[in-house]
Amino acid sequence: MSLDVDAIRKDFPILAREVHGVPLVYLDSANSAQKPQVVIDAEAELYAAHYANVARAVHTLGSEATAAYEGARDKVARFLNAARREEIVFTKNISEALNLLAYAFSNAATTPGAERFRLGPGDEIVVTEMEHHSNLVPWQLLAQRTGATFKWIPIDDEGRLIESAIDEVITDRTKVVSFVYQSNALGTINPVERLVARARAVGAISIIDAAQAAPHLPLDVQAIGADFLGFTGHKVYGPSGVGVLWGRYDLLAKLPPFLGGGEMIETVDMTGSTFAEPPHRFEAGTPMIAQAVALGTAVDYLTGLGLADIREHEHRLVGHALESLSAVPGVRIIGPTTNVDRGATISFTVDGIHPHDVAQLLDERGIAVRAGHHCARPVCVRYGILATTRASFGVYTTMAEVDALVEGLDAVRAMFG
Amino acid sequence: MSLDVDAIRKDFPILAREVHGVPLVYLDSANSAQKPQVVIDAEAELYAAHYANVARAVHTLGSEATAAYEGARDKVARFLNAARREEIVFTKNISEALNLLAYAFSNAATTPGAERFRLGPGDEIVVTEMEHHSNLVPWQLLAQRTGATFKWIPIDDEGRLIESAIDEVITDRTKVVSFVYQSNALGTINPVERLVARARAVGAISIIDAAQAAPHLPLDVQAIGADFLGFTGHKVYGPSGVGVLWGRYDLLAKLPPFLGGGEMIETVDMTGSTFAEPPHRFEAGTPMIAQAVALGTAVDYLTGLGLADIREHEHRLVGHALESLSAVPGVRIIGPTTNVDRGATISFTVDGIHPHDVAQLLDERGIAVRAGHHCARPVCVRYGILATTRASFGVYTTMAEVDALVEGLDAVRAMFG
Amino acid sequence: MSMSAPVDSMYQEIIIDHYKHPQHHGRIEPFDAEVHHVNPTCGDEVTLRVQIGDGVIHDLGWVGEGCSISQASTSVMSGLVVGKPVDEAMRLSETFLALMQSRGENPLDEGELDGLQDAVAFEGVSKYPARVKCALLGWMAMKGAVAEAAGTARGSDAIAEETR
Amino acid sequence: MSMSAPVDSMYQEIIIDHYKHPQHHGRIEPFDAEVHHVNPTCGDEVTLRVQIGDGVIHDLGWVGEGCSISQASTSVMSGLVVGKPVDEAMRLSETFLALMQSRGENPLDEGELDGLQDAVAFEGVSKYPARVKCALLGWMAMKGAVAEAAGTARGSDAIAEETR
Ligand SMILES: Cc1ncc(COP(=O)(O)O)c(C=O)c1O
Ligand SMILES: Cc1ncc(COP(=O)(O)O)c(C=O)c1O
Repeated sequence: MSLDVDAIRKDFPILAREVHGVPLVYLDSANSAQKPQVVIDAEAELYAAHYANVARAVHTLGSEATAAYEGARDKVARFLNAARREEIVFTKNISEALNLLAYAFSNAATTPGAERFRLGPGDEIVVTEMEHHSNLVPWQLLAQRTGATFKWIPIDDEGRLIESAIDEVITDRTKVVSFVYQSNALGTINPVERLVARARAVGAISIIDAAQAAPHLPLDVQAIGADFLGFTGHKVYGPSGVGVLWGRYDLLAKLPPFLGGGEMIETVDMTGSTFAEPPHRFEAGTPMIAQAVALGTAVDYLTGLGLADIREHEHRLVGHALESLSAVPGVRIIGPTTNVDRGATISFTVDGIHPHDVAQLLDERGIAVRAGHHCARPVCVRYGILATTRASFGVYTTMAEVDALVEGLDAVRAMFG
Repeated sequence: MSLDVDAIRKDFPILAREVHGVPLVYLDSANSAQKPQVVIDAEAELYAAHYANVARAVHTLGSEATAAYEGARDKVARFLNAARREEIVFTKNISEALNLLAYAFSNAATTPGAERFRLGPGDEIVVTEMEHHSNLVPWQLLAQRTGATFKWIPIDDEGRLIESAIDEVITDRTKVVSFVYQSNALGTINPVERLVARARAVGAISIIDAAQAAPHLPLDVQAIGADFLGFTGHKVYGPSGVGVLWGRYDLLAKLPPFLGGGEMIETVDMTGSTFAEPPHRFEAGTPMIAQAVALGTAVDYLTGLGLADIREHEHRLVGHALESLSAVPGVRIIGPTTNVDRGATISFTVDGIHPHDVAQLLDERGIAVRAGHHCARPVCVRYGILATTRASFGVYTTMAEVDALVEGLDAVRAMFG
Repeated sequence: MSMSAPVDSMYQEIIIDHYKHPQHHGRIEPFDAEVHHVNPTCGDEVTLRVQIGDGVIHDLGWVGEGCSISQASTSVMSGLVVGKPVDEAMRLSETFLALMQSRGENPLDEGELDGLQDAVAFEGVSKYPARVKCALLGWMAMKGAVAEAAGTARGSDAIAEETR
Repeated sequence: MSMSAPVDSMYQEIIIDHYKHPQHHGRIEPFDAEVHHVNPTCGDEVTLRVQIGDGVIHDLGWVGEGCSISQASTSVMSGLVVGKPVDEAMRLSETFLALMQSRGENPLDEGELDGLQDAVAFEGVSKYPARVKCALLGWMAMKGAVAEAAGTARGSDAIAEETR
């Protein structure tokens, strides 16, 4: 079965929009995906008929809102094939999820029973050279707080991890390995099993940034075997303002708290407090109620379309795009040029034309792409460039839109010719 | 001018709902307020026509979304009468805002130029005995991380701060004073000027939890003179999933970062990173885009009604409620019994009937109130009770609803009689 | 508004009766095990003792503090299990748990409902997840005490977890 | 789709021309001050030298890297201010800033527009806040260099802040 893209496009009201008098061609889904009407409605309906604060209320609206919120947790647990619903923690985005871990690890220093998560001088934190800043800065700051060493696995000219370096960089001193599943800057899909296996072999905690994987391929956290994994709502066609941290229950149960406040406590005295079990220990304050509910709708929408079919659809788009773009004079693809282990995100440069000019001129033709370092500046540094232009595809992207991009690039080149 | 409550009620779709076959009487606004249609629409319209990620995009949708998001910052700055729009930081709720400060203070230990925020053994953090857990646990955890001493200003039998204790508890060793403007458990409005003046006199940083003040009375951060102040979107008739931290610019400019990630950086290298100016330094990752936009709509809605008129309307409701409730046999009000320096939140116990039973039986009559310790357990401990029932009012609350509550309590007492 | 509760009230007459006149209330002597269970979200608590012999719950006594649901449910549970074989008490406990987790969609067959007797009155509670823990408090304490008395591998700690 | 840009294009002919044939490009000698400004959000940079005497900008030269907007705007700015009194250059800079902050609602009167000459072509940029900083980069560098040369209290550091 393949996707019925025409039908899917009707689910997304914004796709009917015009930009500069021409139809919108939205090729920036890796930055943030558009929202189907069911997701928009899920939030609106909660507010209009079933809204109240969750967990704390015994009244009917409170029970309805709590059932909706906890129901979303069930949906996300199914989406990831988590062993238990309590393994799903709602955050505001994946950046918070990764910071939650980094702060919980440093809080382990003063938390009895959390020895497993303690870091100090001599210990190593390992990432890759292709991380998004959100999976890089939190670990740099953790290294600064604890005195641990910050290391990374380098990438090659094609934008892939140097596999032979994996065993060298991850050593017996490594306590944490955090890496991106699919790179947002390069499109590369990493050898997840190898990285997880190596982390396990040295006794390190493995963490996966699945922000760019979750919208594009089926995820099964039990099969993957990592310790933690996060994704972000707005990239899986869900609302802004909500993300997910999944963690193995036995680890979450020992993990020190991060944010303190309402709902994450067991009991509070002026002289000290004890904390709730997961997931509530990690959900201080009033959560993103309507956003979590709508995220549940979004992941069900994706499951309904079928992640395998989505992957196949996008694989075809990428194949066509790689071929057509390579044929445009002056275009250089930054990242894998073969359609193997790569996702629906293609970065490129155009000789002699700044990425901002490329993106802006494409916008004037209705085509939305991103230009910049894509919050992965070390990747640009690696390839000696300031920025790239990036086109990224989603469930609603058509072959004709890929063609429009290629035509647009011809026009841009003509103007600067 | 007084509020046109009938007209206001039409703005809130959920108020047309029935619960157990009777009209909803929503008296739980202090827990979370209901949403006017304009707020619901603000989110939905952004998604349907102008959505993209903010800050990072050069295309049209990105510009429109950024203008909407930054426009919301302007609206919130006006709502608080902030000196500069850059003083407004969006968070997921006020709990995050308070934790942001507590973590930034401990990060000051390893951040050059942030000496002002450093804490250690011998230094004191002062709160009050009536804090919400979200303004209590973060400071307990900060004390644990830094070795500073955690202290509090006690409350009297009427639920007011013991004013004579202010000068005793806040001393020359006090580095941070964080207190609630209006108590969510007691309804008490604290002597904000005195507390801020005392903090300033000893050179301490003053922080105000205005979660329960923002929906009910005009706030002017320049007049108040504190250093930081936070509030939360869902209590000011805005969406869930968004809150605000306001800080004086000169302090924010020196404050170390909290969450690391996209958009909060100036430049990132594998070997180290530098950070953006406020407010972006404190907004890591993709923000709560649609939620911030709708929060802007919500504060404009409140300003449109007029905070002074809201205060007057609610003052009358509270006067009537205090009088009627005091007349119900067995009802004991926990908190100020006079309608002076108190807000639209009334906690009480009913002799011989557990608060959960009171709340549940009221719910069966359509009346939504809260029962529990209201995330302020030390208040319950102070008064030797396990929990209270709490009724709280908002812009849409009517005198008839207060009467329904009192009638409902008669019925509850009759059942258990 | 009328002064009586709606027909679908969670507060069936039977519940109020048990609350006002709790059965097996008090501290029994002698006893084989005593447990203390707390529901941390609302502070309800119960202290419960059992006396067991030949696989039968000979006696049970409890004291507690909390809402009518937790207190009445403990009273009903006591009346049901005293004098019953431990096996049967455990089966009843499972059945009651299933009823509580049904969110208002009663999943039990007639035989099971008959077995629960007065405890069926708590069906309405299942629609309110926040209150389900109240109704389960006494049952979980009973299970914990029985396990403790039997000195089984599943100690009361493990079972206490379930009442969270 | 046609191959030409829409009529409301940000990329006026004039901008592309200046980008391809930048004015006052290069490092002048002698000079009174040199500044280096970077736009951290997109990496555009410019190094700019001025030579000043009797309150007049006698000469100015620059080199840079970045998008057509930043490079063309620096070129246009150079052509406008070289040979002008510092006062007038500052006034032009204020006028251009106002145009850039107008979000597409041009607030200038005819005299002001005349004064800006080619720089008026950047009006379309004001609709894209993300690009406004590109158009301002060269202007801010010029202000910084002039202040540095004049050795005023407002050092180039303070002015560099504004280009962030
Ligand atoms: C006084 C006070 N402070 C803080 C909070 C925490 O707000 P939030 O849960 O939105 O973070 C609340 C409400 O729950 C409150 O009433
Ligand atoms: C790979 C990757 N990780 C992390 C993030 C951060 O996501 P968010 O901004 O939603 O926290 C992104 C997207 O921006 C991403 O692409």
